[in-house]
This record gives sequence, structure tokens and C-alpha cells, in this order.
Amino acid sequence: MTMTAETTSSERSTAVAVRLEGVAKTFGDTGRNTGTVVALDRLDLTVAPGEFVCVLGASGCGKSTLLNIVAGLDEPTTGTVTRDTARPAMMFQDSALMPWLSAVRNVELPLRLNGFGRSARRATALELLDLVRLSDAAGKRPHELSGGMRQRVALARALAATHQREGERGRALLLMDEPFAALDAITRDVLQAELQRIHRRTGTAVLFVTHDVREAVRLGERIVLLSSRPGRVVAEWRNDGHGEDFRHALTEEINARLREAISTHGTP
Amino acid sequence: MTMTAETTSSERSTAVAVRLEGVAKTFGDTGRNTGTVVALDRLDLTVAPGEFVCVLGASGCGKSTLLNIVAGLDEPTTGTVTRDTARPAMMFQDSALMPWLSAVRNVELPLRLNGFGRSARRATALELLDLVRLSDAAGKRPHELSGGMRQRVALARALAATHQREGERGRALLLMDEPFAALDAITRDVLQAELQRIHRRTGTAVLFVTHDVREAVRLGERIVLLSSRPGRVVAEWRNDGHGEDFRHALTEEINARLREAISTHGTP
Amino acid sequence: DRATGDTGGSGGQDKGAAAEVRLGYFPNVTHAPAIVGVDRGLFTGRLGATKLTTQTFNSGTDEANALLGGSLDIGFIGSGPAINAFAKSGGTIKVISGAVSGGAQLVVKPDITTPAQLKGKTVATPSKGNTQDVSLKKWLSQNKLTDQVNVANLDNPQTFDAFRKGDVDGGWLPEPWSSRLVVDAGAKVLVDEKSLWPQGRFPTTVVVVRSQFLAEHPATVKAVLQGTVDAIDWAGAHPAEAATAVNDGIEKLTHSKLSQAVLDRAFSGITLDIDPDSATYSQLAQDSVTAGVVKTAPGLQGFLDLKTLNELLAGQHRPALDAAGLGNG
Amino acid sequence: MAHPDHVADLDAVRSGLDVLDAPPAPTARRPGRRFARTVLPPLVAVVVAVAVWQLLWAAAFWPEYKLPAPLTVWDEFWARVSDGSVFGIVWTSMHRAVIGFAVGVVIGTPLGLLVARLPLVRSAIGPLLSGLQSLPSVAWVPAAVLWFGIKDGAIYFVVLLGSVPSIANGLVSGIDQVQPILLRVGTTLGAGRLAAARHILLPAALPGYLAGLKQGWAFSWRSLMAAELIAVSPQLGLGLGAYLEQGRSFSDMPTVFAAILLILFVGIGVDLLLFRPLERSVLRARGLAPA
Amino acid sequence: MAHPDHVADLDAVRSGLDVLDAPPAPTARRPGRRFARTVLPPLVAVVVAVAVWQLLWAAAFWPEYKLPAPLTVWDEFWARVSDGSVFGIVWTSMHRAVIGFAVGVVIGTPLGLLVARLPLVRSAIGPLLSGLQSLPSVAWVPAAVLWFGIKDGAIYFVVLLGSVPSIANGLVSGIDQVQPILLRVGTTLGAGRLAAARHILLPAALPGYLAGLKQGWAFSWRSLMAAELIAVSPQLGLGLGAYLEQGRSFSDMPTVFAAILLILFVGIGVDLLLFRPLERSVLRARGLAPA
Ligand SMILES: Nc1ncnc2c1ncn2[C@@H]1O[C@H](COP(=O)(O)OP(=O)(O)OP(=O)(O)O)[C@@H](O)[C@H]1O
Ligand SMILES: Nc1ncnc2c1ncn2[C@@H]1O[C@H](COP(=O)(O)OP(=O)(O)OP(=O)(O)O)[C@@H](O)[C@H]1O
Ligand SMILES: [Mg+2]
Ligand SMILES: [Mg+2]
Repeated sequence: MTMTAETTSSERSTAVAVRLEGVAKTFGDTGRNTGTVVALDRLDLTVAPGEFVCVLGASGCGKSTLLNIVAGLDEPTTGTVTRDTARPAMMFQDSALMPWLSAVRNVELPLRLNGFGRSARRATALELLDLVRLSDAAGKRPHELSGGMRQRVALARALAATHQREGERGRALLLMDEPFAALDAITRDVLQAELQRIHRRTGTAVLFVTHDVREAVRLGERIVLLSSRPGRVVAEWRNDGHGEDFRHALTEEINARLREAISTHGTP
Repeated sequence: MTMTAETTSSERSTAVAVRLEGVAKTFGDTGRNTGTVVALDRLDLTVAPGEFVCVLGASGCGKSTLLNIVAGLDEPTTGTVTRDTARPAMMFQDSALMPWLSAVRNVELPLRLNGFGRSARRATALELLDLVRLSDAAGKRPHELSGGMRQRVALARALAATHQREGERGRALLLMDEPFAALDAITRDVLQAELQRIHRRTGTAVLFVTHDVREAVRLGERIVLLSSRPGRVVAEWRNDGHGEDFRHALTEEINARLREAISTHGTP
Repeated sequence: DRATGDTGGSGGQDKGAAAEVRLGYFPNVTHAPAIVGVDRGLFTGRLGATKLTTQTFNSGTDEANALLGGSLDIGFIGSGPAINAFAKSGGTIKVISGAVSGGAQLVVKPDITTPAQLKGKTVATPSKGNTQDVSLKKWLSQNKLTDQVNVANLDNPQTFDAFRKGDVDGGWLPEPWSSRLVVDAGAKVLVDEKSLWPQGRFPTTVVVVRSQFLAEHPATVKAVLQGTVDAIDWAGAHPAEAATAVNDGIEKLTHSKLSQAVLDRAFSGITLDIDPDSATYSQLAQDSVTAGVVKTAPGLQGFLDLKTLNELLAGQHRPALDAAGLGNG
Repeated sequence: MAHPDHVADLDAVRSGLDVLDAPPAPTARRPGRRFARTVLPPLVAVVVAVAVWQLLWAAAFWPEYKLPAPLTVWDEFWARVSDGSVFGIVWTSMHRAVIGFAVGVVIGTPLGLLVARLPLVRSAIGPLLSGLQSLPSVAWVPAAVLWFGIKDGAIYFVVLLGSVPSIANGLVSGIDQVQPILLRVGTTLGAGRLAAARHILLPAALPGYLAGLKQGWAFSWRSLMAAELIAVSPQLGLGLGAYLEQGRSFSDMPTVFAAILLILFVGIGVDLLLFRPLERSVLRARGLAPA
Repeated sequence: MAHPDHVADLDAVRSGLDVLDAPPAPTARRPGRRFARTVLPPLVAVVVAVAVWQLLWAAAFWPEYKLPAPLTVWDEFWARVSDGSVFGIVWTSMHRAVIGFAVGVVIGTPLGLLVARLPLVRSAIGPLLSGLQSLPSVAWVPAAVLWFGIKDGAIYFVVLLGSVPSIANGLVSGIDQVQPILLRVGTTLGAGRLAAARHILLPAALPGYLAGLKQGWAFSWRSLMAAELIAVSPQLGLGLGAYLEQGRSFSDMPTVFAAILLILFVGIGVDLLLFRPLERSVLRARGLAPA
């Protein structure tokens, strides 16, 4: 239940970007007697600064809930969350663009909120839209965009939110909830590469939720598997081998473990 | 521009479930000088009764627009759409559940609208929720569900909409827009199998949009590739071979063609 | 320990003529002296350098509130609201002169010819507890008709409409509405209120002033009173012209005018007179108790201040008026 | 950072508190807490307001007739309560307002639906509705008296002309905010025009519609007050509007204030007992519960 | 099925028409079409209404005093127009309404924001706002006259007590309908409390807020009409409310009807020229454009 955003340089806070200890989250009955749902229970997870961690798990196991807690949007029912980063940037599962702003202004919004000047804002936003291959949709409103385009605008917006003004303390943290789910294989390929490039260049720590095991193996330095009901870390892999074969083997292993984790529960 | 829902038994109408001829769709400027977008252009596509057709294409190429036109929700700017089925059931890209209805009542809604009795409704809805592995979330409101759970409720609802009362004419048509995008690999596996079973059992024609080439190869009897800007059918495959190898080869071929189709355009 | 009012008593000293005097009245025949005085420049003539600002009202209560709130200095106002405002404000205002007396009648459907026929019928008065309401209720009790006649309180125009529609069978109304009912809607007079008062006189419109204004600017008050006297004198000398002048004044203010027949009848029913009929107020106050609209009669000590008026009258060698014991003493 | 054990202890305490806070099932404590949260604050607000009023009065800035003492107003109010006439007054107005409002809803809802969904109707009578909304109720009084007589009919006529446009407009703007995707879903699920209105449009527009109803209630109530001034007669009974007018015509500020307070109480009561719970449950059900 | 060639022909024609219909760029034709779509239908509605009125009158169901002839009303109206006084009348009311409404927005908006976002404030003064909304404007007239005198101040006091609660309530219900996800997005993008209000809450609540503003305008306009009855003086000028009252106080139905028509016209004009375009553009921008 404590949310500490520490910046004092204790021996631990320099070593982690995010630390969750014994985190549990129960969604209470809102009065309609549907009972409570234990989404997360006694979950421990650490993300090192600059680390790229992928989270896998069955649908409804609590991945989005986990990201919300890390972002400080929800309070855990019990347990502690320690974060030694600047305000985390988050990309939500549904793109959640501001419907009254055009694509470029959606991307500008975090820059505006963080006090960037008008021209810097516009330039950065257009750059990011170009990155997600949407330069020529800059002036469109969300309802005029396709599902995948909306997701890409949301990606650009989340990336914009990691931009820090000079003097801002803390290293960036990026939380991404199935960011490429609505994209075709090729666009996804391109954007995975871009994301990796940005991650390497800026040293941003990334907590990345996905359903695509191959994506997790491609991107993640560490891969974490959550069980469902309640969500808890049941397996972890370091992605430190090399070559196509290692990857293939890892993918197979994770897939098998995932199947096992899901089938031990009544409902996947 | 003509939308004909024919039921007279001419020699052609018995042969197709849906026929699109020279269909084009231009989204007009809504007054903010962002220019017009040609989403589809001179698109021809035929779906045979009971056929399972998968549609692939880059993000923003016009797949959702195509489904909307087939469903009769949008009018094509030019071209003709002929449909020889009952009212098509559609599963939208975003789950679009009614926020004021619980999961089970969302699934009941199409049954209610089509005049099923109260108890038949409830029984069918619970059956379908069980099918999508959500029996114990029946009483939850959409905002209490995870992204993947919402998508599964939407799937159950779309399946419910294919249920016809006795005496209803026309065979069912199911339009699905990336129905499994938010699901983990295992759940997706299970639901793909269920969908295939339903398709085989009921002879429902399915037009299925996906970004996952392997999914398309697994499910589709025919696979159609759309180009982008403007969307047009650039390649088609019949998925009539057998064995793991055939599938693998087809997947590779489609992937290559997809990459080519996308890279011939400035923006993917 | 509380102040009785920021303008209470007659504190304050003579500051000479005011720079501006704000005068309120209704665009109505019962306010004829004000309309004539304003229209013919009789006030401005007497006021000299003092600027005259006029405001017209539709409701005596609003005008009384305006006086109490200090946004009006002198007002032509019905005797009912004047009594009320005096009683409620503890002497913030005073009556300094009369203006119009008479002009209220019980008019009814032509088939009603005796009081007894009113049993079970509906009679309208302008509002609960106002002069006509009290008069009707007193008259009803004198005729032993209390509780046998429905008394409805309606705005005068609504009474007119309702009478034409047949929803009410009569009304105890001030001019010009009694005349309108008679002339435009075929009503007949059952009782003329004049017949109930000594010499047929009862105050309809009086002139009131804020006590503080009177104390600070007696000269200005005197000038306005002088204008009032001038208007009444002129109207007395030229009755026909006066009626027309009033009608023109009303039209100027409201874009509407009375028909000639109504105007003539209404004018003949009222008397323009500076005499405030001092003796009637105690009776009026007592009547409202009799009629059961209030429990205790308001004390009216100090309600009248006829000093200025009497000075004026003395200057014209006319007899002084008596405050009937309601003066400042 | 605090010692882990200590943190754990604290957490135990806090989570213990949380259990009290987030009721796992509707417990008996709930009504009490609810009372504390919904009834107490407005009460405190009222007490503060009265205190300020008393202070202003005691400072004697203004003479008594400009600002009556709270106690004088209370006396007048209490006199009405103790002789029982207040119940008659409130009942007269209340039942008229409820009937008028109900009829207004019955007429305004289909009207709003038509205006919202038929572009022709919208451009033809949409502006007229807004125009009617801005017509003061007194404007209709002469016509009402002439057309309906001094009867309840005239009062309802005036009330309806106040409430119907406002309710219809509320529904229109509620419908305008409905996500179009929901209507498209409705179509693919097989909803005809009427079924879509009943099963999708109206429930989807409910939050906006409720807001409109609230404003519509305010309009009908105000129109009623104006209509009750038409006439005070034994047949029509004495309503709140007439009671207010009585105070006004006697220049009797305590009565005017007592009437204002009564009208306020009724307004607050209707809001607390009717609209607030409705709104809460509608918003809650959609995950939009207010902060 | 029709012959394909024939269908193609027809399609060519239709698509040709469509090109005219869906303007690829804002053309000169647009204003004309817009006029046809927004101004014509209400005009037709008015013409139909007048025709019915004339018929009713000609049938002589009712005596002239119950239903004046359209022509008589027109004569009265035209008399006011030709002597120019109508402009003064409308201007007097209009500029007061605009000022009162603007001040109402300036006060009501932060008030609504506070009520919507601070639970304590909401439960303390939320019901009070609704209560105030249902207080008729006339209730405040005696107090306004006593406290502010016969000045514009009294009029604005009455108008503000009408508009502020309604505008605040409109904003509250607009905010209540905002998707909570948007506020969470705002938080992760780095919005503080104020920035979130400015950049997310207010724009997100805009459609509901606009609906509230529309009702708020109606409230201020009606309150103004009530306030203008207090007094007519050279300083205060003759407004629409006073004009209406003049007709009323003479039982002069043509004047009453002319005043009603004038008020209607102003209301319709404000709706057509201000609120409708605002609403359209707000809804359009969000893909919620009305059917
Ligand atoms: N309402 C609209 N107004 C304007 N443009 C639109 C509208 N709807 C879609 N478009 C445009 O049409 C094109 C095709 O959109 P569509 O949604 O069909 O793509 P899609 O193939 O479904 O893409 P995705 O895989 O990302 O969902 C896009 O460029 C989009 O910007
Ligand atoms: N606001 C809420 N109220 C009640 N229950 C909730 C709420 N939010 C989430 N849940 C429940 O918590 C569980 C975990 O949800 P969460 O959204 O974290 O899943 P997820 O892992 O992101 O799934 P997906 O992959 O489908 O997005 C689900 O069972 C869900 O029903
Ligand atoms: Mg999720
Ligand atoms: Mg799509």
C-alpha cells in the first residue's frame, strides 16, 4: 500500500528502476454481488534501470493491472512499489487518444504538459509521427484513423512522454501494453526495430506486455510469465543467448510453459 | 452505389454470399482541408456461400472499411455490393460493448433484438460465454473486464448475432475484424478451433480480417491480400494443400508478398 | 441595540436642493397627477437646477422596495403598499400628500343585481390583503356573505380575461379595470366603493418620500409637491384635456392606450386631490384586521408628514390639511 | 526507506482499515457512512450559510427590512409548520410539479428522439425548441388564462411549455454524444429503428438525458411557481408560488425568505432523493462514478 | 437483377450527383446549401405555424380577444419595427443577457469544476446548486431591489442567480461523463491537477458542457425577462421583458404575441447563430456529428 518514488541514492535505489514486493490487487465488489476478483497476489518483480522486460500471460491474468500499479494509477491492495525513475510514460491497451485533438496534437500533448515550447513541440511530434509512419495523417482526428493507425499515434505519444526537459531528474521508464497488437507483420517489424533502437540509445527502462512470444523473445532482455487467478510471476527467462536457434528454442520453451501455466487453471 | 440484398434465385445469387464489383470508397474532407483519402479503389471480391475468406493487408489499407461496406454500414462511393445472406453479424475491431450492460446481457442483446425468448436468450448467452471461457465473468460490466476479455465478449456477441430464428431466410455471414488480436497464444488457439468448428457445422460464410499470416493460413479457405493507398486485391491464395509443409511454404510466400506489397508504397 | 434603519427617523440635516430627484409612478390613470406633471413639465419647471429622473413600475411592492432600498426618492403609490412599507420599515418613508382618491368598484355580471346573488360565485381582487381585497372582505362580512363567496386573487389583466371567459363573476377592482370590465366586457356596477366612505372619499394614490430625503432636501420635496399641486389644479381646470393628456402619457410609456369610453368613465370615477384623506388610514388599518388578512393593525404613528404641503397651501392661502393624529406630533 | 518489517506492520494496519473502507458486501455500517457522506456536508453548508447570515444581520449593516434576522424567518417558517399549512402548500405545488414533469417527460422524450434522429425535424423545430426554452413562463400566462381558464389546465399548460423543450433538448444533446460505433453495432446486431432507439440510443444517452431531466425539472418547477401566481383561489389551493407572492405583496421579507427556503428545501430534497441516486447508479454502472 | 450496363450508367449518374453532394473542397456553393439546410426548414416550420394560426383564427372558433389575427400581431410588430423601437428593445435585453451570461460562465465554470472534482464540495454545495436552479427568479426580485436598488446591478444579480447554478450543473454532468481512461492518460502524460483540468477535463467534457451552457443561456434569458419587469426608467431602458409586461398589463393580446414572437426570434437566432454552429463543430471534430 505504500508508493515510494525514491530518489535518495541508497544502495538499492540505484540498482532498480522499479521494484514490486508482495504486491496484491483485489477488485472489490462494486455493489452488485459479483464477488471480488484477486487480479494480482504476492507478486514480486524488479526492473533494472535501462532493462527491457517483457511480460507474458493469459488474457485477463492481470498484466494491465500490473502496469497501472507501476504507473501509480492504481494503488496495490497490499505490498510496496518502489520506483526510481522519472514519471513513467505509459501506452495503454486501447489507444485512448484525445478525440478532440488531431494526431499531431495528441502527440504534442505530453510535450505541452511538460512545458516544451511551441516549435520544439511541433518538430518533435512530427518526427515521432514520421517514426511510426504516419506523417501524412498528422492532421487527422482519431475517428478518421484506422485501428492500427490509432495505436501508432498512441505509441508516438507515449514516446513523446519519455522526452524530458533539461534538468529533469530520473531516467525514463516506458510501460507498454500490447503496443503492436493491431499492426500488420511488416509495420510491426519496423516498429519493433525502432523501439529497440530508442531503448538502446536512451537507456529507457521498458516494461512491455505482449501476447506474441516471438515478439517477447525478439525484444525482451528478460521475459516474465504471469500465471492467472491470481496473477503471480511463475517463470522468468534471461534472453542472453545468441543466434536463431537459441531464440527458437526459447520460444518453444516459453510456449510450452505458457500452455502449462494456463491449463493448470480452470479458465485460461 | 447500389446495395442489393437479393434472395431471388438467379443463377448467380445462389453462387455467392457476397460480391463486390468495382467498389471504391473515398473519405471526404470534413472541412479541415486534410484532403480526401481513397481507402478502397476498384476492389473486386467474391465470397462463396459457406466460404471462409481471410483478408490481410497493411495497417490502414482499408480492411475495416471493406467490412463496413459489406455489412451495409457504409455506402461505397462507387461500385456495387451484392449480398445473398441474412443480415451479417459483425465483430468490430474495438470490442464496442454496450457499457451499461453486463457481459451476459451484451451477448443476449442480439438475441433479444431478434426476438428470442427470455430463457432461450439467457441459455444461449451463457453457452457462448462458456465457449469463449468467460462463464465466471458473466455478470461483469465492460469496464471491469480486461482488454482480451472484452474482445471475447464481443466475439460471443457476434456469434449470438448469427443465431437465426426458425423461418429466417438466408444463410449467415460473419464479418470479423481482427477478433483475436488481444488474446494470448493459447486462448487464441482454442478459439480458432472453436470458430472453425462453428464455421464447419453451420456453414456460415466468414470474412475474417487479421494481421497474423499464420492465423490466416490456419483458418482461411481463401486468403486475400489488399494493397494500401488505395486498397485493392493484389493477390489471392487458395488454401487447398495439406500438411505442415504446405502451410509453412504458403506462410512464407504470403509474408514475402505482403512485404513487397507494403514496400511498394511510400508508407506501409 | 439594532438601528431601526439607515434612513430611519428624520435625522440628517438640510443640505439644500438635491442635484437629482428620482420620481416613481405607474403608467396608469390612477397616477394621473404624476403623468400630467411629467408630461407638461410641471415638475421640472418647479425643480429648477435639480434633475428629474422618472421610473415607472408595474407593482406597488416593487416601487415600495425601490423606495426602501434608496433607489427612489419620491413616489406616487397606492395607499396599501404605502401603509405596508411604512409599517415594515419602521418609518423609512412618509406620506406627504394625497394625489388621487376614489375609483374602485365591485363590478359583476349583469344578471347579478343583489349581494345575495353572489353566493357561490367567484369574485376577484388584485391580491390578498390589498385595499380592494380588504374592502371586499369587509363588505362581505357586513353583508353576512363571508365564506359564501369565493374570493380569487388575480392580476387585474387576468381578471379582465377571466371575466370575459366567464371564469369569474365579478371583481372589486381599481380604475381603469372596473371601467374596462364595464365598457369592454359588459359588467355592471354592484357597489361603488365611494358609497362606503364618508363624503365618498378614500385614498387611492398618495405621494410618499423617503424620510431621509425629506430631511436633507426639503426644498426639492417642496418643488415636487408644488408640481403636483400644479398638475392637479390644471387637471381640475381642464378635465377633458387632462384625460387626453394622461392617455397620451400612458401611450408614450407603454405603446398602448385606453379606449375613449374607458378613459372617460375611469376619469369620472376618480378625484384628483392633494388631500390625503388622513382620517381614513386608521380605518383602513383596522379594516384589514376585520377582513382577517392580518392579525394586528400596524401602528401608523408618524405615517403622515404634511408640513411641507401645508406650507405650500399656506402660500396659496388655502386651508391647511390635518394629519388626523398620524403626523410627527 | 523504512524498515521492511515496520512497513509490513503498517500495511497490515492499513489494509485492515481498507477492509473497513471497501465493503466486500453491503454491511449494516453502510447507511451510516452514506449519511455522513451525503447528508452531512450539505447540512454543514447550510449551517455555515445561516451563521454568515446571522453575523451579517447582527452587524446591522442593513436595516431589518432589508435583511431579516434568521430567527424572524425561522419564526415565520415554524408558524407555517406548526399550523400545518406548510404541508398543504408544499403538497399543492409538489403534486402539480410531479404531474407536470411526468407529462413533460412523456411528451419531451419522443419529441427529443425525433429531433435528434431526423435531420429534417431537427432543422425545422430544433431551434424552435431552444427559442421556446428562453420564453419566460409569464409570457404564456395571459394566453393560458384565456384558453384554459383559471383552472389547473392553465397551470399545466404553462408548466409543460417550460419543461417539454428543456427535456427534449436534454435528450437531444445526450443522443448527440452517443458514440456512433454503438449504433453501428446495433445495426449489425439486427436492431431496427425503434429497437435501436429503445435498446441502444436511449440507454447510451442516459447520462446526458438525466442531466437534461434535471434541468427540465428545474424548468418545470420554476414555470410552476410562475403559473401559481396566475391566481390564488380556494379552488386552486395555495402553492409555494402563491405563498411567495403573498410575502412579496405584503413587502414581508420574512415570508419571502421563508418561501425561498421552502423552495430551496424542496429543490435540494428532490435532488438528494431522486436525481443524485439515479445519477450515481447510472454512472457507476458504466464505470463513470464521480470522484 | 438489372442489366449491368444499365446499372453502371445509373451509377455514373449517381456518383456524379454524389460528387456534388460530398464537397471535395469547400466550394462557393456551400453557404447556399448550408442556408438551405439550416435556415429553410425552421422558416418553413414558422410559415406552417402561421398558416395554422391564420386558419384557426379565420374559423373564428374563438373570439378575437382569445386569439388575435396574425395580421394584427404583425401590425403591432411592424409598428415597433418601423418606429425603430424594436431595435432598442432587443438591444437593451440582448446586451444585458450577453453580459449576464458571460459573467455567469466566468463564475459558473470554476464552480462547476470544483463541484465535479472535489467530493466534499460536491456533497456540500451540489444539492444547493440544484435547489437554487429551481428557485424562480421573481423570488429574488424584492431582495435584489432592496439590496442593489433599481440599477443594472439588481438585474444582473437576478440573472446570475439564474445562470450560474445551471451552467455549473451543466459542467458537472459533462465532467461526470468523461471517460476515466482519458484522465489516467493525462496523468501518465504528466498533467498536474490544473493542467489536467485545462487540457483534458474541460475539452473532454465540452459536449456536455455546451449542452449545459445552452440551458444556462435559457435560464439567464428567462431570469432577465423577470428582472426587467422590476421597473422601466430612462437609465434602465425598455427591454423585452418590460415590453411583454406592457402588453400583459393592458390585456393587449397582439402586443403579448408580438413580444412572444420577438423573444422567440431572439432565442432562435441565438441558437442558430451561436450554439448550433458551436455544437456542430465540437461534435464534428470528435466524429459525433449528428445524423
Ligand atoms: N471516418 C473516416 N474519415 C476519414 N478517413 C477514414 C475514416 N475511416 C477510415 N479512414 C481512412 O481510411 C483508411 C483505411 O482505414 P481502415 O480503418 O479501413 O484501415 P484498416 O485496414 O482497417 O487498418 P487497421 O489494420 O489499422 O485497422 C485509413 O487511411 C483511414 O485513415
Ligand atoms: N476495474 C475493475 N473492476 C473489477 N475487476 C477488474 C477491473 N479491472 C480489471 N479487473 C479484473 O482483473 C483481472 C485482470 O485484468 P487485466 O486487465 O489486468 O488483465 P490483462 O492481463 O491485462 O488481460 P488482457 O491480456 O486480456 O488485457 C481480470 O479478471 C479483470 O476482470
Ligand atoms: Mg490488458
Ligand atoms: Mg481496421
